[in-house]
Amino acid sequence: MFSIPVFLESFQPLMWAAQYTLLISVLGILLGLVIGTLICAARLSGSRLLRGFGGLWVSFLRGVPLLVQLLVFYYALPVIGLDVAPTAAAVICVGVCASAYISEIWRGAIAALPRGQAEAARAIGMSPRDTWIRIILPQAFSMSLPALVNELILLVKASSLVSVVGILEITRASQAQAATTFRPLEVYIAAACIYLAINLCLAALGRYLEHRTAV
Amino acid sequence: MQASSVEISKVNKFYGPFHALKDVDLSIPPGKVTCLIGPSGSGKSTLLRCINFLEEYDSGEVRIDGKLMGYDAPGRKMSGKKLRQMRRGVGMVFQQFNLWPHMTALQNVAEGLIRVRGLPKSEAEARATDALRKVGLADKTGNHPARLSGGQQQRVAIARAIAMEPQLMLFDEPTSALDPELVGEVLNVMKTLASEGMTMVVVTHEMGFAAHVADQVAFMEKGELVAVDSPQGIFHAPKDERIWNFLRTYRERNAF
Amino acid sequence: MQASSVEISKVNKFYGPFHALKDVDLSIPPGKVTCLIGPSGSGKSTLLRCINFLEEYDSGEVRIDGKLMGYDAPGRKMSGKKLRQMRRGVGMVFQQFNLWPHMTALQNVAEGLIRVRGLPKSEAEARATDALRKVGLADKTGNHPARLSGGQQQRVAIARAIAMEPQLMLFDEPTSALDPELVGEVLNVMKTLASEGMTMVVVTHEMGFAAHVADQVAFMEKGELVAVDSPQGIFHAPKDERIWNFLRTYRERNAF
Amino acid sequence: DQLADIKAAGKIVTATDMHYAPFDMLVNGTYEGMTKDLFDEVSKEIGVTPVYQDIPWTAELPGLEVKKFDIVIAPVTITPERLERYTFTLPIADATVALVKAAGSDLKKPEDIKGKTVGVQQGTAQFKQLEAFGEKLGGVTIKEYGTTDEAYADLAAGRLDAVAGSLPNLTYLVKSRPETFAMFEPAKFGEPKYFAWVLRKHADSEGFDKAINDALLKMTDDGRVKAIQEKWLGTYTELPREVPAK
Amino acid sequence: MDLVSQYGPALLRGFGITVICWILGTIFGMALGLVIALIQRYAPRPVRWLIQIYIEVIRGTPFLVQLFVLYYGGPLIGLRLDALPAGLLGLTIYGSPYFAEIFRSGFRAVAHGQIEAARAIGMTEPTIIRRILLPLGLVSALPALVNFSIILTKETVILSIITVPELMYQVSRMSAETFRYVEANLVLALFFWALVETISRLGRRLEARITQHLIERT
Ligand SMILES: Nc1ncnc2c1ncn2[C@@H]1O[C@H](COP(=O)(O)OP(=O)(O)OP(=O)(O)O)[C@@H](O)[C@H]1O
Ligand SMILES: Nc1ncnc2c1ncn2[C@@H]1O[C@H](COP(=O)(O)OP(=O)(O)OP(=O)(O)O)[C@@H](O)[C@H]1O
Ligand SMILES: [Mg+2]
Ligand SMILES: [Mg+2]
Repeated sequence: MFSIPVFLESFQPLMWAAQYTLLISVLGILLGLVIGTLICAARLSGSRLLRGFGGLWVSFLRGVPLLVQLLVFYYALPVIGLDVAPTAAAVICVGVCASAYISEIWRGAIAALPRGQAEAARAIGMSPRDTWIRIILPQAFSMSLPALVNELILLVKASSLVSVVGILEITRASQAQAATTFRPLEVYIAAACIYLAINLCLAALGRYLEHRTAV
Repeated sequence: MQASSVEISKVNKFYGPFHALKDVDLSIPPGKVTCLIGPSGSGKSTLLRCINFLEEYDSGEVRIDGKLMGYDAPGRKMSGKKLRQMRRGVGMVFQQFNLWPHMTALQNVAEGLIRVRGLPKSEAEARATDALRKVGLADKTGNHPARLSGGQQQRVAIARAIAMEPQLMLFDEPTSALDPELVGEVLNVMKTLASEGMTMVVVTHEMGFAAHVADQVAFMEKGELVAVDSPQGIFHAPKDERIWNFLRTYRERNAF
Repeated sequence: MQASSVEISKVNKFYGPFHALKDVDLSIPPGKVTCLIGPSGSGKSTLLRCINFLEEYDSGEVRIDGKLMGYDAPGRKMSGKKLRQMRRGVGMVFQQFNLWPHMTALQNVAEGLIRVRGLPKSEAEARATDALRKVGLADKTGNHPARLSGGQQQRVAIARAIAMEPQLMLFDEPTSALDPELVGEVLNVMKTLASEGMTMVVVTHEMGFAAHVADQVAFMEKGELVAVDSPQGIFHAPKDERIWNFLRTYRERNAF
Repeated sequence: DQLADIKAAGKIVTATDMHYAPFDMLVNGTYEGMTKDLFDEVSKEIGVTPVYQDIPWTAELPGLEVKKFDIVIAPVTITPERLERYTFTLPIADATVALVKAAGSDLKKPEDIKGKTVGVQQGTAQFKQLEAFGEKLGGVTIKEYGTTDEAYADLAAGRLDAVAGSLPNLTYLVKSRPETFAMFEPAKFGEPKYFAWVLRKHADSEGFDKAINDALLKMTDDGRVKAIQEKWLGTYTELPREVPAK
Repeated sequence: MDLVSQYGPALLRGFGITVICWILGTIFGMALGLVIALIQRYAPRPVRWLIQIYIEVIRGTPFLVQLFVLYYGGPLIGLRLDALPAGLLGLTIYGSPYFAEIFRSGFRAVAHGQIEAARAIGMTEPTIIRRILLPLGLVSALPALVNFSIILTKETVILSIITVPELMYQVSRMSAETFRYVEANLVLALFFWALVETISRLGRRLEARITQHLIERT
């Protein structure tokens, strides 16, 4: 039967692991947004080379599971002499992987923007950088917020995979806890509660921004 | 401010198989107002958009102050940086306004001043407020475009362009959504700009406007530039029957 | 076709704190053309949109053929089904056209005939082609809106509305993007419709148009309906100084 | 040479999957268990300090091969196939397959699983033993799980009649949740199997391997192994003094 | 080579099951997601709140836990499902809030005027959804939909914890028996890459069709 005390006791060790989940997620989100934006810009740019690179980036990073990316990055790169600290490896892999998805979300939203929007900026001689930052992205951001929040929430959960490089985050901690108490149901539900708490914050932030940017 | 001149020669433009501009030749003198009239779909907007290279023309040349627009040499497009440099001297008011919906009226106008002209924010906003006041929108500076009426949106678009103080201004039906009173006011603003030495190209369906303000009027039809003449010439002694037909209905209707 | 009449009484509309319509009273007789003129931002579009309930008015009544529009009783909105039923008799041409960008000109016009009138596709397309021909667009039926000029888009919007053969038609500046020649043609189309017994409410800035076509002209300013009169009365013997000022500039400018 | 490097660095970098009670457990964020007690002593014998890392099982062997760690101290059952690829230390615990059932179940001895459904962890030595046992009995349905946790959960959920696993794990399980689970009588069946630690199979590692084995033997002789086993398993099983060949 | 003959058939079978789970999970999840997005758009406020709670709870918690609770916790309250139905049900439920939010995202990008034009001629809401809202909304939503479909392929590996014999299940079995972790991960990566590449191709084809009316952007 479901045991409430076990459920409640599970929180303490999990909370301790939650800080790593948070750390990796927040840094990963920031990195993913930045790289994702750049990749999207590359995919929509006039240069064939950049477009090709962007296409490959997305295709590769969406095609190969994050777990494999992590394993390769952390366990195979040392063979060629590139040794990275676990936290750095985790943030880089999570962020880079998210960038592929984020860039696609941007791309969709930008496709739906009326053409005149960028034209008006170009007509006054605004630089491509400013056009992106001031005109295109704010509108794409507002339109794609629900999908973007989706992606960020997925990223928080995907951060559980970084345990393969030895980082004790929530999922890992819950598995350990489940294996010592032999009560996985209680422990997993406790872990789910912590994820839910983090993700509710993200969702609330998304809702807030949706209201702020609604036109 | 040094007004620009524009030389358009043998410009052709195709949309797929559709021939939208046919060997267009037009010389736009500096500091003057040139009005572009003609039936719907005759290529007026397309020509205007070729001048600031929003539309790439397929052959021929557009020269602003002698400099070839858009190409370094025939067939080789110029770098983005050079293009931007040239566009800074050219303002445009779009037929569909193209206001930025996520910015207020004030921000729409100030944006270019800050990002392109590099003015500090406070000064840019002061200038923007000024431009909006000129078009009668002092009380709507804080509204987003979605909360403005059609005519108000059009005036923001006009303010956005004139605030940049370009040497050459392209207007695509700048008064289509304005009531007569405002048309008068906007006209005055434009007249002042012209007298200060701004070159203007105005696509318009308001013949009265063209007759009063233009230094020269160009008539287009089916992608061809049929005639360029003084307003006097076009409106009172049109050399081409097509112009005559075009004007007749207008004359009939607008008398009341 | 049975023309509709519209009774507007004491209609008020607020956008947040902004009072956009102030106690507007207006009676629109069946089978007649009523023109709505007035400065930009005076509430013309808002009033038009209240008639087909795209904008919910805050107080007062709009009755079409005696039936209250939008509400079952004051404060209680009618069901979607009833609202749709009433809107089927009302056509509208929007100031911003609002064409559907993923459909060709033909599909834009045929869509309503198929989905709302329930016509078979072939018949709907025949009728749509017909409507597009009437506005001079026979050769552009396959173009998507992005590949049409401003005036062509506006004509598609007009064709889309008239193809539905509503008893009441609301036009929001239907000729703003049209050249004089076309304005004449569209006018003729509208005259024919009027003579066939369609009630029309037309927001316009073309005074000549209003003078020639309207049976009655209403003048709005700052959300108020200042005067309703015959065109003769409004244009030649305006009772209010505001109307006089409004018209003066127009008269000056349009003579050439 | 690995041993020299370790001594120079003063530490042994280990990897283990810290959810394998009673060997490796994370209790409120701190590592404890039978492996830890044993390896603490081994390190002391070698004269260095151990560094414990929690690494999911999937990443342990790849990591060992690229020298991210010196040794995998997760208990791994010795099998002939695995011996071909890795070096195993001396056994550290009994890994003979055993059976557990739901507390209220009326099954008694291992042979009772005939015609029943039994869960087991995928790809383990215990799975092979169960498979062989099942064939001998005839008509045992075997369901494989990614980890033993899920098998236990399904036993509790009633989809399984029994779960096979290594004796120490099952003993600990029943000790922790006696109201839900119970051992078969006798619990063990099949051939004796042993848990050991894993090193790279390389000439470099031979000295290190020997140092560990020496330490283990010394600890067996002076009773430390017995004490640790009794602490965690409740009983003492004598272990082979040589690495078994299968 | 030995490995191929020994595990090849099982791996292929696993891959087949993965693909089937993905296809069904995506179709059902997308359909449920669309329904949710539409309810959110049209339903009265209390219903919207309930839907919002559903979205946040399902979206905010790991699939692993949901599946664990459904499969291993279900019997505690008398819900006893087999592995495959439980897996499909789990995938559908898990995917639905994500799909719903992506659709909502797409709807945000549809200009209000275009909906108004349809309302003004008395089009029914279902027709508006089908003819205006969806085609226009898909322009911006499609890449995100493809994104999430791809993410779902990877979530299918979690089905292995409830013993659905999909690819991950077979791979981990192979690696546990042989200790060939590198090869196992390679196989996993290859199969997934093939599946994902197929999905992206399909997505791009669809995108080209949906956006054909748009003129090239920026
Ligand atoms: N959503 C809104 N929020 C706030 N104010 C609004 C909103 N929509 C319109 N307004 C204001 O209401 C007033 C009336 O707008 P309306 O569009 O009816 O004007 P109009 O008479 O049609 O003008 P025009 O001739 O320029 O189209 C304007 O001053 C406008 O700024
Ligand atoms: N992207 C395009 N693809 C195909 N044809 C196009 C495209 N853009 C414009 N056209 C066609 O080119 C012609 C010229 O269009 P343009 O917009 O220049 O007309 P215009 O003179 O400005 O008309 P209006 O007064 O109606 O705005 C039109 O017949 C139009 O259908
Ligand atoms: Mg035009
Ligand atoms: Mg209006």
